[in-house]
Amino acid sequence: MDTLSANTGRQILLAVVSAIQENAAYLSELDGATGDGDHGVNMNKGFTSFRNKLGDAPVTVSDGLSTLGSTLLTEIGGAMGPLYGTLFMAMGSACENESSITREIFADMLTNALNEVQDLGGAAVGDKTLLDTLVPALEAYKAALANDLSFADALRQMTAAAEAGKESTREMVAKLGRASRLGERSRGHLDAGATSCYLILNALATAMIAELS
Amino acid sequence: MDTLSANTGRQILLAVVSAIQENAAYLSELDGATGDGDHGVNMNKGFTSFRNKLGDAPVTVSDGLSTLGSTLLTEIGGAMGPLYGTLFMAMGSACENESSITREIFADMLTNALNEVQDLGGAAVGDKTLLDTLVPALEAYKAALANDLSFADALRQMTAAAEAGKESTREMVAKLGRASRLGERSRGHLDAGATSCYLILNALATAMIAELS
Amino acid sequence: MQRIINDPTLVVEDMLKGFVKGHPDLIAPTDDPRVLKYKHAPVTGKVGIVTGGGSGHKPAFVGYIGRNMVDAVAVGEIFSSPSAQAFYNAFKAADSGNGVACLYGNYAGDNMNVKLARKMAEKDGIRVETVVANDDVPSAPSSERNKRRGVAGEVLMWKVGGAKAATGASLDEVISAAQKAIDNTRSVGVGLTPCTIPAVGKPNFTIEPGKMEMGIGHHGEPGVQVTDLKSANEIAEAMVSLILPDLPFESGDETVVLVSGLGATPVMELYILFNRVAELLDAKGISIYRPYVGNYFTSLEMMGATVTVMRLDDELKTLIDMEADSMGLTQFAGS
Amino acid sequence: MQRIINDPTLVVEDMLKGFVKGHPDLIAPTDDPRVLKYKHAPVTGKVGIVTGGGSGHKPAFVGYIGRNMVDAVAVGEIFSSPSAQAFYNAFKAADSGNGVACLYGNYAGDNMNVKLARKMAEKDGIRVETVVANDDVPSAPSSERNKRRGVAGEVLMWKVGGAKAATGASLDEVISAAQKAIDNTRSVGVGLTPCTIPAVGKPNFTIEPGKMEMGIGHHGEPGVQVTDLKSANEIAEAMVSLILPDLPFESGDETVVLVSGLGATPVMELYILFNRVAELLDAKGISIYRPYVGNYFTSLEMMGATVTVMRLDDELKTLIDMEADSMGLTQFAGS
Ligand SMILES: Nc1ncnc2c1ncn2[C@@H]1O[C@H](COP(=O)(O)OP(=O)(O)O)[C@@H](O)[C@H]1O
Ligand SMILES: Nc1ncnc2c1ncn2[C@@H]1O[C@H](COP(=O)(O)OP(=O)(O)O)[C@@H](O)[C@H]1O
Ligand SMILES: [Mg+2]
Ligand SMILES: [Mg+2]
Ligand SMILES: [Mg+2]
Ligand SMILES: [Mg+2]
Repeated sequence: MDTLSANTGRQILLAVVSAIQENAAYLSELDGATGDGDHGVNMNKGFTSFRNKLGDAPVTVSDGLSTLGSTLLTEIGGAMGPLYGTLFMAMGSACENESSITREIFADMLTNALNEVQDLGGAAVGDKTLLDTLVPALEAYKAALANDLSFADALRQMTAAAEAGKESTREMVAKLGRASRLGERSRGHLDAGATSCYLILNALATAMIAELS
Repeated sequence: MDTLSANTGRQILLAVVSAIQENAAYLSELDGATGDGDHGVNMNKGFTSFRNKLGDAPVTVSDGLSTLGSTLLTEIGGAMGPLYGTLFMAMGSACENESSITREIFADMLTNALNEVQDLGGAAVGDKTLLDTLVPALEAYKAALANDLSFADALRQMTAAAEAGKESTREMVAKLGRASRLGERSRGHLDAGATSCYLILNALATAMIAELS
Repeated sequence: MQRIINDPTLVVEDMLKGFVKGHPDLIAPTDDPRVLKYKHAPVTGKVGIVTGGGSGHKPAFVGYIGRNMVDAVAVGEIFSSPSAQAFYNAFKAADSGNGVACLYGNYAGDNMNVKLARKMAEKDGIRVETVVANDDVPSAPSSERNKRRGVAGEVLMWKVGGAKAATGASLDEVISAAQKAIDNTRSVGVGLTPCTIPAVGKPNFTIEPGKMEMGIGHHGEPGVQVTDLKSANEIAEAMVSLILPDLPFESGDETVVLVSGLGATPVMELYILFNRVAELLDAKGISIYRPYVGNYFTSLEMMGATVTVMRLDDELKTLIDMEADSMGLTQFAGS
Repeated sequence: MQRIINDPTLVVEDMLKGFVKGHPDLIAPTDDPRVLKYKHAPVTGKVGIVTGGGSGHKPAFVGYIGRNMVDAVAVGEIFSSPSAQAFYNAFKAADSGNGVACLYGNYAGDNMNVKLARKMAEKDGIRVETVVANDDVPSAPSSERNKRRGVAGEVLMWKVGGAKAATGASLDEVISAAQKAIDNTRSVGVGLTPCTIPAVGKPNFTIEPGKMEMGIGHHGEPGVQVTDLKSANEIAEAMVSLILPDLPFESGDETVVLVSGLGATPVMELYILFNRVAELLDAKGISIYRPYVGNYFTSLEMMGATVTVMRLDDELKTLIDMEADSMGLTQFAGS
């Protein structure tokens, strides 16, 4: 009951794609308040392109994540293409050749993703970016493992922390990217990237919990 | 009592200059309603430059008119520079070498001016231009001479007809120049060039009447 | 009025000072502050090329002064013809004794001032012949072509006239080449926003947001139709269908196509417009021998564009291909 | 939004189609629709010059593809970095086996995508070295120069890098010349109106009428000060006094001065601004070896301008003087 078969890639990736597609307008609206209003458009473009590539074939978790990552890298530029591209590629490569994914492997996947994204983008917690979601999510997940919670419960803790992290951006002043133009006026708005990151982690966790065996 | 000494050029030309300088803002305002609002600026620039050239020296009517004309030709471009430049040059050349100006010579001066202006600009009565002032003014002046009115009375008839001509442009639709853009909407506004032409003729006539001997 | 200017009545003076400083290798001032000339003008043995017009149309007119281009330019106030004196001084600055081709646009003020300046030059024994550009199709029906305004087609007239003069041709030959250029050229403009003359301080015509004016002139002269703002492809179609039947251009024709912005339209959009114009010509079997896309003849900060098509023969091709060096048009031979 | 476009999400695609059609002698498409290259690239024996960035800055970036200039460009969405894949494909299109100099501007997205693309290219054995333009003085204090944005100074970096590569120099030599160019270059921008990304449909920042923003970035990044709109002379003074002390430029220096419009400011006004900049440098004993005035690096239809000053040494002079043929910069040798 505490591992995820590598063959569940299709289900899990489709859940992530749907989360972005369904929230595209919402994400653009959030970005519109402090940025240029295209975050949902950018994300939707990349995720939908991946969805089309996926077709009807089954895929491993690792291959699915890697393909999503390389699609984002190839097709959406800006800062989001490389950041989310790197994030998914890093997750995918951390479970390459594994026939099943344990809760420890998933910790490695998240850790690898965070390291690479931080390495590439140079943002830190408090800058009002997707890292304000990702960092507390990973910390909560690792804490859950340290407390020997089940895979599913650890994922639930991760999701809750991701949501809290996303919410924490509301009171932050943006230090990076377009929104930093607004200075104090960026306060009071959720960060678009932090929100998409929460939606992705939440979709991932929900789909994984359903597939645990 | 019915000729004008050629040596009165200074007084007469100064009167014309003042009429333009004092009405510069008004002329621009008129031009603003249907054109680009620069008629007073353009005219003021040329007439003031002539005023500075004139200095304190006396001048003959012919030389004064010719210098004013050449100043306008040299220094203000657009359509007004050549039109008013030609008008004053033509008036000046029609009284060259005359020691005094009779009412007949003045008729020649006006006729010459009208011919050259029409030749150059190609406008006709009814086009909503300065010709709507100049043409009836000359006609009235010639009619007064045919009726053997005095020089002063002929000038008064000319001024009255110039004013009526100017007023007639209010109900016209512009066919030439910038104002033609407005089509029907140019109706209801005095033409700026017709107004400046009236102001010039009026100033000329008033100063001449005062100098008749 | 969001402008980078000093005294609004002195924008032309200030601009000319900067322009002379900005092009020391091409441009020289003359004794007349309203006349600039090519540094090497008058060029010995060459017919002088002169143009002139109101300011606010950068690169026109001074931007086309240069090698194998225009020798001297008379500079007017914003949207206002230069004085007769300025045209006359430009003739003198350009004449090397071989006469002057005055290639200018069909506007009342310019016509009058050139006419007077020619008379002045004739007294000096300078022979001046003129070509009056009238490429703007919507400004009058084809039965009254002599009433049409000159717009961006003037650039091609200068290119052809300048190149012909550079071959050492006679004044008559230069005039006939430039006349042929403009006779084979048709243009149309579309306006999306008005513009503001700095000394006036407010736009002196209006185009409502969401609307466009097809056939507008370079100073906001009225167009043929105000409609809802259409897509670039539809705009291209409307423009091309005003231009092509007028000459008419026909299958097999080789052309120059010049798409110019009116000032504030991003150059990106000019390429979008050009893309469709090229497709439409292609579909009609009309080939583009040489395209020009950019801000070649503007109207202050108006948004909008002009499309110009010129039909070529062998002579025009050779002249269009000639090397040229000016601020507004720099090209290598045959490239 | 008064724009000549079709589908607002496809402006880049439509523009690129028109751009390729508009420059058949200079530009060739590649298999990647987001990469254009010089028609003759890769040039045998020559280091490849690559750049890339978001669209909406015409002539930047594709307008600098050409002879003695840039060999291949990665094209992003409006104001958005090209993908890593596009940079990688541009490297491949430019590399003749002598390596690639990737000369680009300091923006988060570009840094990340270039970094990833370099890794991809290394796997193919293509050597890629980078110079990251950071000429925009107001974007960070001089103690944090590596945080500064690249703006119009990039044009001079490409000119120098492209010319150095054309001499047959090695990759290290090209990189060091381009690095020297940008190290000696300082810029500042002033914004008078905001701009609208077509797919967004409304401006995503504001500059009130009657105000100006000194130090603004090419995408509306915040400046150092919002004030009442000043005269051209005062604007020039403010800009020059931000630039000169930063390098610092000193009496006796020979410079290139580049005044670029941001898109919708009439070119006339750029000369008015340049006129005063030139006077101010002259008063400090700084000479202008070569001026450039025009729309060299724009921001859609923003009003405003950038001023860039580069200090020259003998090598930079020679490289700046070299002939160049591109849509954005065409110049004859030494002229
Ligand atoms: N260096 C960075 N590291 C992590 N996330 C970042 C960084 N810079 C920006 N972001 C994220 O990017 C999001 C905006 O993405 P998007 O709108 O797609 O790109 P753009 O700002 O180019 O329009 C922001 O909400 C922020 O979360
Ligand atoms: N062909 C013409 N003949 C006579 N007057 C003309 C002609 N064209 C225009 N005008 C006059 O010019 C006046 C406008 O002058 P002005 O504002 O100085 O020039 P612009 O129209 O170039 O701004 C009009 O009111 C009209 O009277
Ligand atoms: Mg965004
Ligand atoms: Mg964006
Ligand atoms: Mg007027
Ligand atoms: Mg005017």
